[in-house]
Amino acid sequence: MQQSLDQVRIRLMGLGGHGIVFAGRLLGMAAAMQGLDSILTITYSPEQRGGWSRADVIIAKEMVDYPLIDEADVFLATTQQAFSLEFKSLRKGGIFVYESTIYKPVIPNANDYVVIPVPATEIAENVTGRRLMMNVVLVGVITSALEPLIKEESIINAIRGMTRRAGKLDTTVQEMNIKAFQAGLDYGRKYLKGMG
Amino acid sequence: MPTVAELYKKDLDKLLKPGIHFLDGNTATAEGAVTAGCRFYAGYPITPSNEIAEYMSYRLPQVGGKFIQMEDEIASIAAVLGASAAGVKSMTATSGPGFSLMQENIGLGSMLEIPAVIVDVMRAGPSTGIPTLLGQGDILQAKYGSHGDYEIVAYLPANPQEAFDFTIKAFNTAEKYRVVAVVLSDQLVGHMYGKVRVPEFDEIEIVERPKPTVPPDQYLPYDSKYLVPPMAIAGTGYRVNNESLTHTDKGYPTTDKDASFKLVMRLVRKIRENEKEIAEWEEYLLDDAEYVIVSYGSTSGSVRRAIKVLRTQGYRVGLLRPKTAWPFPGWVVENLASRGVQKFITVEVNMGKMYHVVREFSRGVPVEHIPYAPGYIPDPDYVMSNVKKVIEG
Amino acid sequence: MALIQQDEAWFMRRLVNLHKMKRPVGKILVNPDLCKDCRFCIEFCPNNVLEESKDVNFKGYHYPVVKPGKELDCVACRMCEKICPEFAITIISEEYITYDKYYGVSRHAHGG
Amino acid sequence: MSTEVEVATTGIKVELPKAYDDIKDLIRIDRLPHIWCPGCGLGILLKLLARAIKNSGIPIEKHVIVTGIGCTGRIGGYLRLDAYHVTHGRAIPFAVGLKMANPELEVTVVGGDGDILAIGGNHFIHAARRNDDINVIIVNNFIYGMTGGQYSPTTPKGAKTTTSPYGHFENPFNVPLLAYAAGASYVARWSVLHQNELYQSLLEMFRVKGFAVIEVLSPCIIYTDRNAMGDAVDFMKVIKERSTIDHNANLADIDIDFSMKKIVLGNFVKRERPVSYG
Repeated sequence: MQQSLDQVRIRLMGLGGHGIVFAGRLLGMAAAMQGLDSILTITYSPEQRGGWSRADVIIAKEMVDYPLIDEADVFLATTQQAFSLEFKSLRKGGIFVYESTIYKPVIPNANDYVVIPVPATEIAENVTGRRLMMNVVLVGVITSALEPLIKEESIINAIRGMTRRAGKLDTTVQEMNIKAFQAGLDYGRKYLKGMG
Repeated sequence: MPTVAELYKKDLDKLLKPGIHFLDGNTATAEGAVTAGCRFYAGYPITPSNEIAEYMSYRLPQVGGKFIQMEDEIASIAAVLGASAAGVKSMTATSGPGFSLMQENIGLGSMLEIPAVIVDVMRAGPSTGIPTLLGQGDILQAKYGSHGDYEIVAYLPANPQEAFDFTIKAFNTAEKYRVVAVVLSDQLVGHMYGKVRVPEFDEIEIVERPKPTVPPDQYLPYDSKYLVPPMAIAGTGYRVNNESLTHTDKGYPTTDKDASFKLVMRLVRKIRENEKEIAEWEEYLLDDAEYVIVSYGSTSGSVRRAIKVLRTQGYRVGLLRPKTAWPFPGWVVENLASRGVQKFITVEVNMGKMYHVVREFSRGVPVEHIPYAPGYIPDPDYVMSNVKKVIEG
Repeated sequence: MALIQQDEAWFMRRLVNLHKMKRPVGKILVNPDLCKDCRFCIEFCPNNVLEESKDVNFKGYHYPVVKPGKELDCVACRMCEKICPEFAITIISEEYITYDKYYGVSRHAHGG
Repeated sequence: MSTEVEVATTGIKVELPKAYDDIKDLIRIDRLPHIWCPGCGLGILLKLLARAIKNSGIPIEKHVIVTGIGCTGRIGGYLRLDAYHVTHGRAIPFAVGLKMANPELEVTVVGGDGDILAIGGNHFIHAARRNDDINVIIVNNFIYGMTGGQYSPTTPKGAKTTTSPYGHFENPFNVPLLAYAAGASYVARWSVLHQNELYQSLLEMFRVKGFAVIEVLSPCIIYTDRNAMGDAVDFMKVIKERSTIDHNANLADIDIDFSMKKIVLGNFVKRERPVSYG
């Protein structure tokens, strides 16, 4: 099915609590703010706590029609479970991003994919002092891979505009998020440059 | 028609700002309601509509509205009708099982002609079904669920943007015609995040219910001289009997033949005579289509993708997407039928609901249904292969 | 309503001049068309003033009428008016009568 | 104005007797005589309620009556107020909506034992729990009258009804105890015979902030007929002879059983409890 022609499909997956949905919202919102269309669908395992969560983002120049992902162009897995469950959905030639301080995946036919290992937790802790910001670091890495479809400012604007049930993120948290994002972006840019 | 900018001057800074947002369908619905002037919400938790209640409980107090979680769905819709009778735009949100429980009072809303909005985030059924997954099985229930003759309006959003827009429309239609308006969202629309553009406040038009202009002694609550009689608000001195029994113009119960018939006729006519004004639909590649797929809500996205691919393979297919289930744009189907369309194909997540409605208007042109009800929307491959089967016989 | 205040009653008891003492005479107005013959007024009248009519109203119910000879017996306590569920009874108490006159007239009426 | 009304009801023109001059404005005279049976207590309650509303000190246009289905549900239609006759059992939630949307309104629900305690039982206890600031008058006639005499949640054990031809085998609700336990601010029980007390109680109900419940015992010939209790007059006499007024009664002991040996009336509960909304 020809879904890949005019849109980018990103599948983010990890442990509930890894901030997967937040990452998906950042990417989707950034795209929307750039005049693209984007859809984010979220799936959880049945457990209320401790299960996996998955966020599928589709970004399209025109309108996104079929809102679900049958095959991903970009796949992020922050846990071994996520990797085992959904790596099969990554298309050949797709980009695979994983959290390298959490696990080391054994990738079948690794040469068919662009693989980016990211020590995101470490980067987050170094830059912001908070391991939790690991998800935003990974958003940075994914952004670097998608540039110029998604622009750096859009993500920063998305972080600033992000609201939660109880209102906006407070400014210090916003700034920490932005720092983490930029660190991820730098890491990704460097890594991709290194790959040539 | 007044706009949001004129009507809610002091609350403008508390409304969702014009511009681009990235919201889930349920939040978009709730924000649409707040923008439309909804200031009362009563509901009972039910998956997958919970986000609407949760969001309203957070949002309504900010704009001077009130939220209550009632003891069940029946109480919720009753409270919504009560609040609307007191002059406050009100809504509730629920899903299939709760919608079933609300049916009796949808009849009450129709009979007392109290404007109200019900958001039904459809889930898989029957009975408790699959709470976390979608279905599109409530289409006919929305219109025929309550006993007796009445008409409602039902919108079918397909994405968060439409969830926002159609909720505003639902409020406007409900107020304009004094009917219960339903937003038939579904689990996927409710839970997916998408781009929502909020128009400038002076671009959003708001309709308010007709108000009586005559003094109380000349006022008839159900004046059959009007199609939509002006509505007296409780506590404004009109002191009228709002009667759920079949009633006269004055609001007194009656078993009189003429008075009963006149009332029921009016309840139905006010929508039927305005159906062209209310009904909305989208046509996609229909101009030269030989095969028309009728689909709506989140399913229509999958169908649209399938049509794109089928077109590249030389099939002349197009999409008719009703944006209002009720009133159904039957004349569009009729026109297509008389234009020489070969077949209508309905694709929905049920075993054939809108199928029956399309058949009603298809003028002998065959209508085929592609059944699908596993809790998910059919993927484009499924639609394509089945549409091919239908076309090739 | 009472001519004598409640708290004065015991005190007054010996002083009252029964010959001059007045009490109200109620006039019982019944709207027959509203009556449904529940008999509350007849049964709860402390002075047993009312009875069922021989006639019926337009619905076919017997309505209350004053018993012959009891025209002056109503003391305007309004029990019938209060207990009537149908809004059918009004008591008008504009006239007063002395006990002497009541008994006199009463005897006289029987005699005549 | 429309003339259909008279055709639909009686065909005669009725004038309200002089005694009702004070509440003339509150009664829909064009609908009299009302539909209730001979001997029904609802007419008495209607008068008292109209008087209480008139003398409540709250502007008449702020009073709203909400009723459900059943004989009692018709009471709103005879009061010239903003009245809502809604679906069976849903008067309380409808009233909660009205009150929340406009707290200036004085919202009174009038319903029968079936309407409020059976089909609407859940709404009743939850409104009492939240202590919603509405008034509820439960007219208890021990039976479903309008549908022809089926047993209700207050039908005493042993009573014969059309659906308990061998005698009712369930226990009835003790309404004041239920209302108290669920959290009502004000609970009273009177009969339509106790007019002064009931009238004062109605006035008190309008003053109370919070969920106020008055159970009004009322004769129903559908009930008395089936149980060889004579007619409504006999029922009223039983109430007259056997009722005692005890404001401090232990609510657990005030069940009304089939023999009606003991009928305890009174203003049982008046307490301050936080109201659900401002």
